[in-house]
Amino acid sequence: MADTMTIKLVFSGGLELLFGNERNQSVLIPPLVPSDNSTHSSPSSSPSTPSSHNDILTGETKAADLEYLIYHLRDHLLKERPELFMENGTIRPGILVLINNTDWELEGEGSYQLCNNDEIVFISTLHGG
Amino acid sequence: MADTMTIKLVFSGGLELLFGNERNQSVLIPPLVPSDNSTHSSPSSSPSTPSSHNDILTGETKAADLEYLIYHLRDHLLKERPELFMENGTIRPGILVLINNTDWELEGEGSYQLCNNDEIVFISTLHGG
Amino acid sequence: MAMVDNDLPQLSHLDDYQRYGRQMVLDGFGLEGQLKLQNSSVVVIGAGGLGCPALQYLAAAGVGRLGIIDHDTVELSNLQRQILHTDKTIGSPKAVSAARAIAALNPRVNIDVCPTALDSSNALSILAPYDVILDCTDNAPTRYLLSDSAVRLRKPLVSGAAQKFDGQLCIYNLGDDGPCYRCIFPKPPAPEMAGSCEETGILGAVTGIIGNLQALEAIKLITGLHDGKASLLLFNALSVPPFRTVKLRSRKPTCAACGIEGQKIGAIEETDYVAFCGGARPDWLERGLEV
Amino acid sequence: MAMVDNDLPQLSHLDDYQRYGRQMVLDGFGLEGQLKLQNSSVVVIGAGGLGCPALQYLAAAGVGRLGIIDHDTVELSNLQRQILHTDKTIGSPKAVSAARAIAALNPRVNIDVCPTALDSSNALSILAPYDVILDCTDNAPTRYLLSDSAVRLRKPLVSGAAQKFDGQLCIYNLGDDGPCYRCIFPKPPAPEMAGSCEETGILGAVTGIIGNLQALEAIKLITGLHDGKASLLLFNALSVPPFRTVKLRSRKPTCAACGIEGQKIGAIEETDYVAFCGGARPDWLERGLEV
Ligand SMILES: [Zn+2]
Ligand SMILES: [Zn+2]
Repeated sequence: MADTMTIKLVFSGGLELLFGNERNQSVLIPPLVPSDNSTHSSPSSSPSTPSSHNDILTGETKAADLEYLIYHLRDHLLKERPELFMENGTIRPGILVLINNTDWELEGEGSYQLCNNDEIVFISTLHGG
Repeated sequence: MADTMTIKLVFSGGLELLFGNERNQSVLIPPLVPSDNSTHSSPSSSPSTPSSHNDILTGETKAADLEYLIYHLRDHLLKERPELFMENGTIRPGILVLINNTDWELEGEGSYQLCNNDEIVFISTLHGG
Repeated sequence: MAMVDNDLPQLSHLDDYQRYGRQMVLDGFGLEGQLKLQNSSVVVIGAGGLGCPALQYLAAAGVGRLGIIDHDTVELSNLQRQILHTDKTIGSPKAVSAARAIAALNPRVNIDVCPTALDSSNALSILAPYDVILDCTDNAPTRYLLSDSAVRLRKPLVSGAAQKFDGQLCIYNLGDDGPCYRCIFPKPPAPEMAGSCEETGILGAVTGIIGNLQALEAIKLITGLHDGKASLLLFNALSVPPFRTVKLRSRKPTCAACGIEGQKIGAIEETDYVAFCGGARPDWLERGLEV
Repeated sequence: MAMVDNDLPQLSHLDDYQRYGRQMVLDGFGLEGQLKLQNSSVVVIGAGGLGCPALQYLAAAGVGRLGIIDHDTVELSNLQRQILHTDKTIGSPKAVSAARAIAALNPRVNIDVCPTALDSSNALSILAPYDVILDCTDNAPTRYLLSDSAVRLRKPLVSGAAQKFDGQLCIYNLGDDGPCYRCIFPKPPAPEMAGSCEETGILGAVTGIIGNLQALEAIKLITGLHDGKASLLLFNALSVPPFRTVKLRSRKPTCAACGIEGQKIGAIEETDYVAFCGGARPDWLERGLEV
C-alpha cells in the first residue's frame, strides 16, 4: 500500500485566524479515505496523526481527494467557527483554494486527488485598502 | 543511456542583450560531455542541437556539469562579446548564476551536475536607481 | 517653444520628451507608448492607502486624464500610509487633497475630482468615461459594485487589496476571457471575515507596494506591454518568498455578472452593495494612557 | 495635551497613537514596534527613483531620524519616477527637495540633509550615526563603497537597484553571516555592462516597487519582524511570475571586505570607487523634432 501523504497547507488573508494563527502548517493524509468523508477520529487528536487504515477499511473508500482534506481540516485543524470555513459541504464563498499555485477550479475542485507534497493554499479575499 | 537533458535558461539584468535579447531560452545537453568542455560543433549550428554522442565518445568524458553549460552557451547561444560573459574559464565577475533559484555557490558552482529540466538563471547585477 | 508642424503624432508639449525620456527609451515603449499614455484615462476609486501610490505613479508616467473618486476626508490616522495627504490637508476631502498633490507632481495631467460615494445609481455614469478602472477601495460591497460595473462597461478592473501584512493584486474582466471578481467569489464573504469592517491594521509599505503594482499593471495595459493573461499575485510582507503568482480560471459561463445569458446561475442583489457593518477602531489614545 | 507621567516607555506625542494606530494594532508590532521605529535612524543614499518612495514610507511609518545623502539637483527628466520632487523644485538639490516633501508628510521626523557626494574619505563618518543604511544609488562604484562601509560599520545595508523593467532587492551584511555585496560580486562589472553609465531607461513604477520594498525591509529590521536570513528578490515588470526569491550563500571567509583576516583573497582598491564613464543621454528633444 502507498504511504501516508504529507500535504502542505497555507492559510492566508485572515483565514489563519481560524487555524490557531499559523499561516504554514502540514497534515498527513492516508491514500485511501472513507467515501463519506468521515474523518474517524476525535477532534482533539493531533492533526498530524492520520486516521488509521483499520478504521478506514471498515466502510467504502476512495482515493484521498481535496473534498476529504476540507473535512479533515474542519475536524482536526480548525480551532474555531467552522461555519466561516465550510458551507453546504464545501468551502465557504469568499475563500479561494489553490492547488500548487493554481486555482482549484482548473484542477477539478473537490475531486482533485491529493499527491504527496502537494501545497494547498486557502485564502480569504482581502477587502482593505 | 540517459536521454538528452533540457536545460531552461533565463538571462536577466542586461545579460539578455548578449543572447539575442531573449530572456527565456532553453538548450538540449547530452548527459555525457567532453572533459575538456570542448563543445564539438561549429558556432553556427542550432543551439537546440546537442553534440552527437559519437563526437563525444572519441575523448575523455564527464557527466554534464554547469561548467560545460557555460562553454556550450558561449559557443552556441551567445550572439556577441564573449568577454562580457566569460573570463578565465568561468563566469565573468558581476554575473550571478542561480540553479533552480539557489545561488550556484551553494550547489558546487561549475561542478554542479545538470539534471533534466533544471532552470539556470544568469543575472547581471543592476546598478541603476 | 515652437512645435514642428507635420502630420505625424507628437507629444503635446516639447518638454514632454525630456520629462518622459527615461521611459520612452525602453524596448516596446517608445514614443508610441507615451502617446498611448497621453491619450488614455484612468479612474481610481479610493484615494487611500492603495490609491495614493497608484495615482502618484500614474501621474508621473504621464497618463492623460485621471479621475479620483473618494467621499472620505483626510484623518490623522491615514497619514501612516496615505502618502499624498499631509497634516495640512486633515479634514479636506481625500479626492481634493490627492488631486492637489498629483497636480504638483505633474501639472500636465488632467484631473477629475469626484468627492462622491460610489453606489449602484451612479457607478456606470461615473466610470464610463475612462479606459481603465482601479479598485483601491477598502470594503467588499464597493468591490462587487466595481466588478459588476466593469463587466457592464467592458473595461479592465485593476484590483488591489491590502490588510495587515497581506496584499492581493488581480486584473479582473481582462480581455475576452478573464474572470470577473464574481467568477471567483460569487458572493460577498461572511461579515466576520471581511476585515474592512474592523480596524484590522495595515502596514503602510504593503499598501504602497500593491498600489504601485496597480499603477504598473494599468501602464502595461495602456501601452500594450501586458500579456493579456489574468493571474493573481499574493503578497505577504513577512513570508519567504514574499510573492506568489497564481494561475486563475477563465471567465465562467455561469457567472451571475459576466456569464452567458441563459447559463447564469444566481442573481446580483442590491444587498451585495450595502455595507453590513461599522466597527470601532481600537482606542490607541486610551491605550497610550494605560501603558 | 498632558502626558501621563510614569516610568513605562511611551511615544513622544500623544497624537502619535492616532497617527500610527493602524500599524500598532498589527501582530508582533504594537507599541513596542512603534517605539523602536521612533528611536531608530535610517540613512538613505540617493534621493532618486528608489530613494523617494523609500523615504516616503519610512517617514510615514515614523522612523525617528532620516538622513538623506544626494549631491544631485532635480531635473525635469527625473520627475517621471522621483515622486518627491516637482516642477517647482527643478534646480534644487535633491536632498533638500526630498527633505521638504517628507517633512510635510510627517513633521515629527528629524531629517538630516546632506547634499554631498559620498566618497571613500567621508563615507564612514557620514554613515556611522545611523542604524540602517539604504542603498538607493545609481552607480556601481558607490554600491561598492557603501557595501565596504557597511561591513566596516557592522550595519545592515538594504540595497535596491532598478534598470529598464528589472529590479533587485537584497539586504547585505545582515546579522552574523549574511554576505556582503563583494561576497557575491567580488569585482565591479565590465563598464560595458554597467547600465548606469548609459541612459538605459527605467519605468517609474519599477523604482517605486523596489524603493517601497526597501522601506519595508528596513522597517522589518528595526521592529524585529525580519527573519534574519538574507535572500535576493528579483523583479521583472513584464515576466510572469514577476517576482523570484533566491537563496544566497553565507558570508565568505575569503571575501576581501567581510572575510576573516588571513583568509581574505584580493584587496579592495580605491579604483573600485571611481566612476569609469559618463555617457550621454539620448536627445529626445531632438528626436521629438525629427518625428
Ligand atoms: Zn464573472
Ligand atoms: Zn563579503
